[in-house]
Amino acid sequence: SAADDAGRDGAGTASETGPAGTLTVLAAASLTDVFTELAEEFEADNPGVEVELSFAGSSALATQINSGAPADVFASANTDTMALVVDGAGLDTAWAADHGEDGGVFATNTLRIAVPADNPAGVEDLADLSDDSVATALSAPEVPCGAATAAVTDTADVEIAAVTLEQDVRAVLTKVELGEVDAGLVYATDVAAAGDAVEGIDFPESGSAVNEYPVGVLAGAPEPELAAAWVDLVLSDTGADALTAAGFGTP
Amino acid sequence: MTTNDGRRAPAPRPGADVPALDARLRLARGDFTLDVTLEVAEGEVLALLGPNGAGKSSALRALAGLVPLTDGHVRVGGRDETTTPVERRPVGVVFQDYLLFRHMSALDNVAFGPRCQGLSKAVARARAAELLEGMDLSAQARSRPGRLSGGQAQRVALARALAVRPRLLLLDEPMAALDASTRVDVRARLRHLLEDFDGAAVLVTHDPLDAMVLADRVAVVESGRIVQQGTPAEVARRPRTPYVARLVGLNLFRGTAEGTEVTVDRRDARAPWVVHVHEPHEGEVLVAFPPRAVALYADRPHGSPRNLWRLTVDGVERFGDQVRVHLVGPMPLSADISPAALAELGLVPGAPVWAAVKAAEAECYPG
Amino acid sequence: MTTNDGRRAPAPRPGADVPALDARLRLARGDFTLDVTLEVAEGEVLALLGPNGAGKSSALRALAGLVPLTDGHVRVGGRDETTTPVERRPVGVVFQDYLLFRHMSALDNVAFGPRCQGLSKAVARARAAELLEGMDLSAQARSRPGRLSGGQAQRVALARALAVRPRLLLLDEPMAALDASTRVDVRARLRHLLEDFDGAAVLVTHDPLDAMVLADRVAVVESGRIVQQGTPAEVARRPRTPYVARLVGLNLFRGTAEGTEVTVDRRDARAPWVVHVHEPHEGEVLVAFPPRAVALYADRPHGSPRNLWRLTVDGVERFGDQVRVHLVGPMPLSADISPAALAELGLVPGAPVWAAVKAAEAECYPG
Amino acid sequence: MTTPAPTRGRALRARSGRPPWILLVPALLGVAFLVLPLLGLLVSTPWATMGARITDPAVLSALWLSLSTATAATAVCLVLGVPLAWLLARADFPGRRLVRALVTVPLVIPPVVGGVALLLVLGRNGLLGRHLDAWFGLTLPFTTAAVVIAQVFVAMPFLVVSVEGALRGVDARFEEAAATLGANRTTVFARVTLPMVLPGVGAGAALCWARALGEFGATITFAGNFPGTTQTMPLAVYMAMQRDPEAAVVLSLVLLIVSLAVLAGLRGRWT
Amino acid sequence: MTTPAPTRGRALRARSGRPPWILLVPALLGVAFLVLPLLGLLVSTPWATMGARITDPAVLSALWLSLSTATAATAVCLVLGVPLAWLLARADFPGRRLVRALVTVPLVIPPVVGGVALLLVLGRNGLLGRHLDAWFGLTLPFTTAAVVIAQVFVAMPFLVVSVEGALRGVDARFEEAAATLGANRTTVFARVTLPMVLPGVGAGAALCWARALGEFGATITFAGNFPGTTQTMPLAVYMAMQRDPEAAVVLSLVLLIVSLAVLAGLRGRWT
Ligand SMILES: Nc1ncnc2c1ncn2[C@@H]1O[C@H](COP(=O)(O)OP(=O)(O)OP(=O)(O)O)[C@@H](O)[C@H]1O
Ligand SMILES: Nc1ncnc2c1ncn2[C@@H]1O[C@H](COP(=O)(O)OP(=O)(O)OP(=O)(O)O)[C@@H](O)[C@H]1O
Ligand SMILES: [Mg+2]
Ligand SMILES: [Mg+2]
Repeated sequence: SAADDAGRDGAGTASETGPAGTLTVLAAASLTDVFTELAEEFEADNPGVEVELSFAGSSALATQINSGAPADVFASANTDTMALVVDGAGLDTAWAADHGEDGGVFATNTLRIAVPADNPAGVEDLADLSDDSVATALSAPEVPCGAATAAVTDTADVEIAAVTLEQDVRAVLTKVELGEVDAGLVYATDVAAAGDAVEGIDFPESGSAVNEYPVGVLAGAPEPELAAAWVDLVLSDTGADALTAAGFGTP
Repeated sequence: MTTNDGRRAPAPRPGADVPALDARLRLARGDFTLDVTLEVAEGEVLALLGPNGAGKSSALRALAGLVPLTDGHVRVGGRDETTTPVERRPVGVVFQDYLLFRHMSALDNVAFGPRCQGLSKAVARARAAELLEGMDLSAQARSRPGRLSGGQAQRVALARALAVRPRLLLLDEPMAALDASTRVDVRARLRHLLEDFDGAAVLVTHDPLDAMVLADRVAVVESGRIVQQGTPAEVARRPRTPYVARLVGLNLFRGTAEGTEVTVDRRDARAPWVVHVHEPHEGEVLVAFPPRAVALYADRPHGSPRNLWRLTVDGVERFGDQVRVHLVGPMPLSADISPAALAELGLVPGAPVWAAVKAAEAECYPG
Repeated sequence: MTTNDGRRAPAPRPGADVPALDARLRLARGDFTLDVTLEVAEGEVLALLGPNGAGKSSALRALAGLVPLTDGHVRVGGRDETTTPVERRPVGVVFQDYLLFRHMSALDNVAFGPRCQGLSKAVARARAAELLEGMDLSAQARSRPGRLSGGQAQRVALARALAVRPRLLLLDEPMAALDASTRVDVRARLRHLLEDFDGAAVLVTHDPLDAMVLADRVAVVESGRIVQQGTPAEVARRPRTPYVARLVGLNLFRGTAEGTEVTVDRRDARAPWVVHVHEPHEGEVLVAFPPRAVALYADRPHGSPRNLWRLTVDGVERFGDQVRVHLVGPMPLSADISPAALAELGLVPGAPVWAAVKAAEAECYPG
Repeated sequence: MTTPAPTRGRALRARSGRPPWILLVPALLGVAFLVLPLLGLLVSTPWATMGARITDPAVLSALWLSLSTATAATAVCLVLGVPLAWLLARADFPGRRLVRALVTVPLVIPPVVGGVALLLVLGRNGLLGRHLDAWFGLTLPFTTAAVVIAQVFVAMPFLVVSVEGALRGVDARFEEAAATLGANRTTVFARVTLPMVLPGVGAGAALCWARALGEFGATITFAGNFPGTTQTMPLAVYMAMQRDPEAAVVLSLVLLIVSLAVLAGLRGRWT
Repeated sequence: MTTPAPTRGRALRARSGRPPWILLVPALLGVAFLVLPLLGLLVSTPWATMGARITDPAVLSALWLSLSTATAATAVCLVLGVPLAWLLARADFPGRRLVRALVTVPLVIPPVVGGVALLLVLGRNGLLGRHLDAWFGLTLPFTTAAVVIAQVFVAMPFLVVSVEGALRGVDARFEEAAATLGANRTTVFARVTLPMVLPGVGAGAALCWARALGEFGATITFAGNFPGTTQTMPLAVYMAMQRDPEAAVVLSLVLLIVSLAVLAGLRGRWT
């Protein structure tokens, strides 16, 4: 398929020199499915290469990298966290010269309203969430999704009285899935992943806060060439297809 | 015969001929089985004497309801208490190491029982204070048990047991934790206190002296059975088992009497061994005589003693201002002699010696 | 005088006049201070006798190095061990409750010390097996301490202490955990074993009988000081403190002698109280006589006894086959009489009575 | 053989020797293991900003919430856990071994899953929660009460295990003595057993309190994260971590110092 | 007064009474608190998929990693923690009270912060880590060793507190008896003290193992989340949670059942 071709193209230069070794990718937890799928592809294309994926919260990964984690690639769920790494351990200078000082954005995500499957509070748009009788879960302002939430509520000029400010989007989604809250603001990708348990509701103001996922090759990467090849794969059409299938937007 | 020397006659209530305690205790603890029958009159003190593991504590615990019976009954003042739970039995217990509550003052320890019976704090404390005063412990009322001497702790434990006004008082080796010099005083005091108690009392002890001084009657328990009962004097004079004989320091033999001749039962019965006694008996008997009744001679004496045996010295030990000589031969024997006599006789282990016992000194009684 | 009755003469090594143990122990534990000097010859057994809290255990622990001295010294066989750590002292200790290691067999308990001294497992076990055999414990070698009787456990503890071949053997109340009937046997056995031990031995005990039977010399400790020393017979006959007197069951008075008249020291000295003795003395003396030397009369007797006092009955208790009467008056006194005499005299608490003691019965010695 | 003259004055201590290196070395390694990470935190702490942070009202409110909920949780644990420990130590019932193993469940289960489990039971649609809601109009999640419940869940094992151990150490004969004096089992427990195990209960409560104070996963899942009502210190630390790891370190240290002060103050009494 | 004829045959038990309700009720509530959330998990578990999941090689590998690292961590805790407990219980040194309070630090500190602290010390740029790297070319983070270290850090307090308690319960006179027999402190410890506290050590090790098994925060921060090398069961649960909360519940249950089986099997011996 086209995706396969793109993948081969992306890794083509590396395979000619017969690459081998272990590529270590640290990625935001929300990328678990997509990156796991891409890793299989990458390994198939580069026999002898092994991809090690470590998923965790972006900020925990940033801490690890700044503490000297021997990793090659960092894919963050937001630009702020990437900035922490750029200021700290830094990106591979050669790679950064080509792809940008702050890494390359490979995916975007927008907010949706998630409600339990039966939508008990009858939520239809963002303004409904300002009603005190609608228990709403938001993300904490410290985490990227919370920042995005603040941006859209500003734009929409609604004030939402949340019952909780969750540590990550996943936690918001859990509360919605279990029916603990009537609604939550989550990413489109999360609604897609949750299947039938929740229903996603689009709202027009979501465009005002587009969350960007940057990726970069790290300074001191043990395998800078493989790392570059991986980033190329993520940015390729193959990557884009996988991301789209998971509900991400692509830049 | 000072069997009971009239000191404290059991005073049954008018018209009531039921004993204050009437119990048949049967129980099993692992391999061990206990089967004893106890009757104690009002105001009477019964001592349970016996070796380690005989079942004395088990019997006491069964009376208190702390271990279940497999069979039998416990009646106190005619009322059946066999299945009454511990906390509702009319029983007071003084434990071997007293088990005073360390976090309470002496007064609160004594007031604990009355409080549990539902008395108000003030009334309970007043009763406790009165009891402590009666035991000369007013000055120690506010002390924690840790600051009491052994004798004081024992009296507090007794006061605590008496504070619930029990009909049955149980004492498990109340003197065991005391040192020898205070024991004499404490024993005398305990006697006075027991005399004032009008219910039945059962006292477990290892020490024959305690039994002698404190009890009206002694029951000797061995391997879960009562092997002898009687007044302290009777038991001391006419022991029925080697354990009791050893305890009271007598030489004891079991045998068959024909007139004034007793043939002693022996495992290896090659040559019969005969003890001559003073009064004639027939059939199964026991013969007992104290070590001081045994005279020793280096050469065969020609005199009045009717019992004369050739034995071998096994060992010698000093015992008070006497020397106790252990003899072996057809039958083992102990003899108490003076150190001067020892030196004169030159008794070393292995030396042969003649032992003489007057027939009048050998007490003989049905076995 | 059977002071040492030659049974086991201390055998100093040729040319060595140093005692096997020579110690001056000074230490403080809280308010309590101990200050004693002990000398024990080779093969000699010294008993420390004293009431609870006198400092006996503290002294033993100081000898073992378990508590530090504030001053003094400990020399064993002439070698200074004052600052030697516990584990390198040539000392074996038998603790009151034996402290056998519960997770090891009797054999391993005994082999523990030799193992610590660097012997191979096989050699250590062989030595342990030999010691156990010498104590008739071969059958129990593989048993855990929990399955041993009290007497067996005591012998294992002794074997364990002896296995390190100590020059100084310390025993803290080795008989205290045993019951009265096994005590007699165990005491005799322990005596044999101690006789075979050729170092110095120090034995702490509460029981005067233990001291009599087991020790060559007795030191009485009270409040951290030695108040009397001597052979068991001396101490028993001529006690120097009320504690010792009570322990051996004597009436004891301190006073001033002028010829055969001793004026007893009294707190309230209104009327002087005089005891007549047999031999003349001068100055500070002690007077002692046994309760059985006191005769009681309802009316003033006219006879030979030179000591005659009018006293009041305080209490009566049965004591073996005798009755002990406690008397109060100018000086408290105990008298042992027969139950028959008691009944005849009609002695009840509060009754007045005449007490007579022959001068010959009153032992008098410098105080 | 010359014997040194005995020294006068200070104690003639038979040189008892310092602890042998074979024990001392691992023990010191153990201490290092506990202290070094703390040191790492101390070294990387921006002390300059410390003052400002610990007077920040948001921090103070989180700290206060933490201290009060941990204390409340400890109280609940005492009320429920001490009788449970008693049951395990004293009563004889079938399945005791299973219950004893069940007590360790909250240790093994990842706290976040514990939080989910609490939601499944006490949440708005939970097994019990739905009835609480329907009958009493009571919803627990997102309230301070939920914080306490989450802490009780994770901290209870510490109390139960400590107290049960202490109860096993108690000489049961004292309890028998109390029974012979007419005390029923409740009185025996309250007036004899409990006073005797007080040190063990104290130690257990201290562990329990410390664990409740540090609780994060179950709390954020079951109680959510709302400043003032459910945001305890560990949650505040986590949030700070997202943006400003240095701030997170400072907040952790504040939490740590407060709890060490409390524990060092209390533990001396019990051990 | 009629007295009932004594019953024959079975034990004439003085009715000792069942536990009083005032203790029974809170105890049962306590059990409920522990069991109900578990029940919640059990009810919502998709049992149909259970079989497939527990034979999934990825799950098996995580489970195996968890069991082996927790066991290794327990071993390390024993080696370091038992001597430390001994030091706290037996040796007398200045600052003992502080060290005893420090032992509880890992309880209070949020595990994620604990992970950060470990990185600050042992990370490639850490206080010690940079020397380890420079001198021995050794980097700890993101290895299986790091998982063990993180677990040791969080689980050590359990062992130390339990063992210290057990040591305080030991009659020190047995140790004195051993010393009089010529045993130095090491021998006393190894041959007398340790055998006597074995039950306490066992209980502490069980708690320690359970805590290590459930450890998440410090592990993911310090050791990362690599399947096969550092992804333990709690991390696998976390990953499952991102995608499929039901799978997370199943994995938690697997972890729980395995650990309950191990603990119920072991604990019976020690208590
Ligand atoms: N809890 C128990 N379980 C099983 N057997 C027991 C228990 N307690 C005591 N026994 C056994 O019951 C027997 C009697 O014990 P008991 O304590 O009644 O003896 P005792 O006469 O009081 O002995 P001692 O003089 O040593 O106190 C012993 O053989 C003992 O081993
Ligand atoms: N560890 C200690 N700390 C402080 N004081 C102590 C300690 N041990 C004993 N004492 C005190 O030292 C004194 C002597 O105690 P010691 O144990 O030597 O007496 P003892 O003669 O052995 O008594 P007992 O016959 O009761 O065993 C007592 O007053 C006791 O209170
Ligand atoms: Mg008993
Ligand atoms: Mg002592």
